Amino acid sequence: MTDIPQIVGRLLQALLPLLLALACGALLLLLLERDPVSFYATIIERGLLSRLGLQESLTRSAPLLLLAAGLIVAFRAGLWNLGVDGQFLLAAVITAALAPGLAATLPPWLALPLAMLAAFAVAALWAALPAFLKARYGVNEIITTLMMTFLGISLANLLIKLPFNDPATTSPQTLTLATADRLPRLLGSTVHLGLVIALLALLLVHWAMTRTALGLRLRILGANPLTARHVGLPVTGLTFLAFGLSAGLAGLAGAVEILGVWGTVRADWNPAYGMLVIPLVFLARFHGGAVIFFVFVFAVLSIGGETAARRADLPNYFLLVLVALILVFLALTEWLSARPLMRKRG
Amino acid sequence: MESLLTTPFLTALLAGSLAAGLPLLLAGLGEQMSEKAGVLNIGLEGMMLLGAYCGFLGAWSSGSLWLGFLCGMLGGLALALPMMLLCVWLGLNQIVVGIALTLSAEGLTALLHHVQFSQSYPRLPRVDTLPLPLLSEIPVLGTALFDRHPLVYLAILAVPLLAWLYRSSLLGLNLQAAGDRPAALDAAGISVIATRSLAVLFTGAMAGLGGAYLATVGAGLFVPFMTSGAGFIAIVLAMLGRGRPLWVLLGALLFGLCLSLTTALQVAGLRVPTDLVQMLPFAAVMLLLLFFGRRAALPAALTRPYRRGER
Amino acid sequence: MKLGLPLPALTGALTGALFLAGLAIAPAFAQDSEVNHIAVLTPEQPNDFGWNQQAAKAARAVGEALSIDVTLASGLGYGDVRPTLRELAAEGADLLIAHASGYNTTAPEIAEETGVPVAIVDRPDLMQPGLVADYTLSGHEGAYLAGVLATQMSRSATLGIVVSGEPPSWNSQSAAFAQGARASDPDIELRYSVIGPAAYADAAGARRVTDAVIAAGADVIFGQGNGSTFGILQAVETNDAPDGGKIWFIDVIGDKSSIDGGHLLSSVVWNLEPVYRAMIEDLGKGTFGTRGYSIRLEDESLYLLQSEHIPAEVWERVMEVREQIVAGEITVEPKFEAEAVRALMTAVSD
Amino acid sequence: MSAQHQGKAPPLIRFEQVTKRYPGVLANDAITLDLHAGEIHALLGENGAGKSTLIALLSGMQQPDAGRLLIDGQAVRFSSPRAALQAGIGTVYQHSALVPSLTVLENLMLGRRWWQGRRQSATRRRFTALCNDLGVRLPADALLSSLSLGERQMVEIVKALWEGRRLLILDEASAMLTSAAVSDLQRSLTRLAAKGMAILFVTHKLPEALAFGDRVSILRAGRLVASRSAADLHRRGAEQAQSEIISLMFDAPSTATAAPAPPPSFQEKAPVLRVQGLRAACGEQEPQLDGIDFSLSAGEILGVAGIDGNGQRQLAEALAGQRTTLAGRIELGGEAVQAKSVPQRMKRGLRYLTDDRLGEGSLPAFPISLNLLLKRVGDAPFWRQGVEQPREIEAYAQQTISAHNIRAPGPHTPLGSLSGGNVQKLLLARELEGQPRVVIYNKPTYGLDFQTQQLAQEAIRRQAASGVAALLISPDLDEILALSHRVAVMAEGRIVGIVNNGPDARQTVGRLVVGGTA
Repeated sequence: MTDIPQIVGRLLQALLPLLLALACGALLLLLLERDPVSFYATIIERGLLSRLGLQESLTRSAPLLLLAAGLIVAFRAGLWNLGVDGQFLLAAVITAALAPGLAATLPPWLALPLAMLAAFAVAALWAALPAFLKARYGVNEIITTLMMTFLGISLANLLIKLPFNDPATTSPQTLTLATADRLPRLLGSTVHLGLVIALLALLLVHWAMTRTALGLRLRILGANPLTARHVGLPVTGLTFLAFGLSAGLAGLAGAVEILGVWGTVRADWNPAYGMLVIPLVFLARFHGGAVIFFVFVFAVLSIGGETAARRADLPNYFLLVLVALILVFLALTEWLSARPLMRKRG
Repeated sequence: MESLLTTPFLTALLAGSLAAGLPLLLAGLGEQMSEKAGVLNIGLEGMMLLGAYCGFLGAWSSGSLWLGFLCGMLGGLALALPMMLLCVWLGLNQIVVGIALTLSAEGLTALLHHVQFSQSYPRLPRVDTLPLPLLSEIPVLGTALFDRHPLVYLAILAVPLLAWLYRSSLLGLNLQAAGDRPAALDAAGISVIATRSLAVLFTGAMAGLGGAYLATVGAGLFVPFMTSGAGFIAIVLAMLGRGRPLWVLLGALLFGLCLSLTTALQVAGLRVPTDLVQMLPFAAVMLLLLFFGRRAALPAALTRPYRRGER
Repeated sequence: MKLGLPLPALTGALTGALFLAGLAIAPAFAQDSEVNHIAVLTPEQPNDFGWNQQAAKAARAVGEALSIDVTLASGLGYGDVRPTLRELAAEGADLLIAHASGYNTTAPEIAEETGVPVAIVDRPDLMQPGLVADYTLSGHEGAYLAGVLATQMSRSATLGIVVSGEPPSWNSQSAAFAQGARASDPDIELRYSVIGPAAYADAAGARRVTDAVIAAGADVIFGQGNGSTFGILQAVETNDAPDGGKIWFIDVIGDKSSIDGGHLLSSVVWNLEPVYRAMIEDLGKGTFGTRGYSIRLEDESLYLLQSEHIPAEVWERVMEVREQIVAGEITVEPKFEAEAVRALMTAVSD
Repeated sequence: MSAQHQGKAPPLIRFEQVTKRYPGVLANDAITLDLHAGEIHALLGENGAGKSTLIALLSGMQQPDAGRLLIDGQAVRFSSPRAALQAGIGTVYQHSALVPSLTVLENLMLGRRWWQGRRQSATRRRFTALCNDLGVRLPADALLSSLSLGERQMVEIVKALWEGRRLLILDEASAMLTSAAVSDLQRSLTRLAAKGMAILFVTHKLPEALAFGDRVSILRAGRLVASRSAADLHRRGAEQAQSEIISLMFDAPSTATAAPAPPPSFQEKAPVLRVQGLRAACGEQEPQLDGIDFSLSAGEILGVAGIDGNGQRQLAEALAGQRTTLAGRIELGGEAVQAKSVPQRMKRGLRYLTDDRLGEGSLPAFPISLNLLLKRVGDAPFWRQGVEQPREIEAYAQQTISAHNIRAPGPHTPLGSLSGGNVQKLLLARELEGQPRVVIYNKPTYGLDFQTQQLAQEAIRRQAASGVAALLISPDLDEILALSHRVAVMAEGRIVGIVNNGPDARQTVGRLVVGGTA
């Protein structure tokens, strides 16, 4: 099942588009009169090889992995939840609002999980409306989840500015969770426990989707809703469940980011991680392991790239172009590798 | 308050609604065509942004607004071309490519702006309007709506034109078939790929034009990320329009009106949180869907690449 | 594996990496009272003729004057800057200037973690001797003068304030502008509008909102924004005042004279050079973190830009008021809340 | 005007040594075939014999790898469907080539160049004329999705005739039609042939081929194995012609030439399924299922006849639990089940073999093993505590594959790569597994090759003999009469009559079918 040539082939399939994208990026760098070799060397050195950078890359991966886990659930169930950014943000705000109070009254082993649970619940609830509209009227969830994102971002800001505002700060933000009360760090590094939670959640989701009855039911729904109806699956229930789990995991991503890193949410903060994770999850073909790889590559790129751009005296915007190139080339190679299969079927 | 209910202020608000709604209208009309043909264009934001950059560059360097519009359309097309190539011809995932194109446009335009304009911030001179005879004489409404740049009239004219195209032309039939049952179109001897390509290119041109309008007539200058999410709003408007251009127009105007309302309330001294007013249009639509929820019928083959011989 | 990459192998590799990371305990940095290297972090590129550019300009000037190294990390956005802060600390910076209110929760935490002193904005309550200093920048004194100037220049007795958001430093200047204007003419009309909740780059929105404010009678616009400021400028340049005359624009923080199209009346300019210089001196003396820094008319860290469009007698009147503020005859209280700002504007009930 | 071309006039179309390969398959192997104007040419072949490929080559969907296509003696190359249309070749595909969201008239306009305009009135005139030619009546301005399957089929033919004025290809055109509609079709086609058109009638129904065709050609495994003129076949008598053709098609001496004997009359026992006053939720464009009463005893086969699209599908779905019951009762073994879910009804022994095998019955991209267990997801021993047991699943699949003679490389093969016949064998195996009490068969043999048809019918008989009650829905009256004890006739969502099978049944049922639609 996992013979050497196959592994080499897969690795090549993942690395080749990266190399091609980097080559295109190198051309662009040359046009901008920068040295591509030192640029890329800095990315690797800073994002992957330096102790500090590696820790940062791993920390950055945590929320992305949880978002990806949520997207895998929805996408495998055929539900295009494009509203993860709104779910993430709203859950982050709720976490930030609740955590300081919980930490003050409860022991940390209870306070932090409770905050996460609340975040999960709030995000899941936020997705209930698109789930209802999808299940009841068949309203396309791409529209509704996108709209809920716009709404969620505005609502999150309102919450920060009005009920959850920390009166001590001049610019609107929630109360801050003390550093000591945040998620514990791993073995004295700056990486927090959220990474372990995220990895476990992603692997669990992958296992559940591929190896359990529930996962198969969701995949049947995703493959063909008519079949789901025919074989008697509770389509409405599954739709709610998939939306709930997907959004809940996105909410957990928000919670982990707040409890592990930020401790607070400021008004108008929106990292929009979802827009980056969505294509990565597609390109990984909803496979947990491949998602881990892509997310980590992206995290290294964003951590190392910031430094590389600074050292090359380039605006960070250059990294956007690089990420776009990688996505396009990944999509292209995926297409090339899927082509023979298409032909056989046709 | 009475002191505020002046003709110039009301005019400015109405004109502001129109100005805010027009880029959404243009991009939304474009998006609607490719959605009709079965291609979900998530790269709309990027096409608008590149259109804004090219449109401004064209108008600024040539001194002609119309040349700017043309450049904006070309800018949008330049991004629609890879979309067509990757998604229509090769059948790659439309969401992945769309997001990638938006990212690349954001990065590229910001980079170019950094290199070119970040020291000088050039701005365009005042834009000439074309008052429509008689109509522009109507108090308030006249100047607000009928004393605008000619592109405004053209954009609004595009609404019945597209409606006619969809309802009464063969091209409209082809587009609908390409989105609903591409195999049927193919069997009838019309190329699905060509039809969808046309739609995607049209989308690119319209989004580019919308962006160009935003940068030239709207702002009179280019700054990075200046579309700030308008593309995604236009996607939602196009989908809610269910294939009818008039609905896109109404949606775009409603949206513009809400933005103007925010301004009006504030200038009037009312203390309404801006976040709340910004939520209004989406909240209204969600409530509408909830209480009058009907199947928001989207083309059956939306986001599905077409390959001959597959069912 | 039927899809994608071999899962166990990857998981193994990742867990390995995790342990490696765990072993790497963040090294403590030795503290050195001599300042050889400072780093400035700004959210956007330092070419906005405003907030980011002024910080970069001041840091460079200080670096040159005191011959110390200056690292400029710009365009970091409003996301997580911990990686950059940690990296700059590890690279040996003796002072990290986190030049955005968005960084003021993060930076003290990293200071604690690495032992490298940081300077933050807008959070005086977080100051720690030797570690965290605050420089809450408010140009309210200058904005008060701008209000005086605007009132003198307005023919319609209506002033406009257009802002791209409602951060505290914007609010205090909006409020002071209104106070200055009211002090010169109690009957002056004030039109206030926010472009959007986070419309820092929304130039088209800025243009549209400014159009409306002008249509509401304003012929002097006090504008505060980042990229969107250029939209305000554009509106000012392409509209006529109700009386057919020119509309004036009063800018904040930076000096846009080099790109003026004939409408830039003035600007409340912030000069951060004295601020940064004081920080470095305090670090050397060991008094860093014991006091906050601000910009004031008194030491020219804050001043009103004198453009050629200001008639001499008007400028004289403004300078009189400046003297009164410096002398303490007039005190301008900063108001940081959006609510307080709105309360000062011409209300509906009027 | 049959078969008068003894090769003198040049053929309208000639296939000359045409070969087409797909990866791993030689779909058409050096086929040489002539099609003449004024002739109905029946093309027979099992599924996978190469019929679809031959049509794809003729209609411009595919291009040959070797060999030539000649029209009027001139070599041509169709690079696209349009090229074929321009050469006058119109095709009615097995899968609908119409757009459901357009009206009939709009569907007919589809395919014209966009600058040509809609020409509404001219189109309408032409439509009426063609309908007259075919002897049918169709609503021009109705949305296609509101038409019955039979009507849609006629629209397909009208559409094919629109430009294909020289050769009309019908791919399994009669598959969805009732026998009355089939004879209408035959009449229409004869009329067209009389006007000088060439018609290629592709089917795997032998009697139809013999009845329709002026010439019958037989494909097997990509090769043309025989081509006989109808006159030649008739000379030898129907019986012999049939057995000869069957042996050509299957390369085996025919054993199934004789029509099956009518079933033994059925002794009424206590009903295992009772339906009373059933009304079910139906869409706006569907027949409204209402007032359904019938009962079914153990071992009984109740045929459901009627023109396709008169509520048969809705009935099956309502019984299976896929549709909400609005009124009435469904009793299974004395227990009311109308409020029970699909799996609950299934556990009580109610099974439903759908006619939409790939659309809802299975997941082509999933492996065979999971498709076999689609209706038992989560059940032991294949799942324990919700966790998949791959060994159990594989073993079960392996065993089912060999027990039901399903031709497949292995349990992990995606179902989509199987032939239609093997898919149906798999679905039959899935539905009949365990202890079924009542099985609803919806078009169990539709679109299958001869051998699988026989196999499916045999399975239905065997099940009935072992005491399983069956509801047999089929548009093929012959099949119903050959298998059922009683026949219910459906029209417009109601059962208009139930007839005991016997010598007079055909006529009575026929009358009910026609009367019901009037």
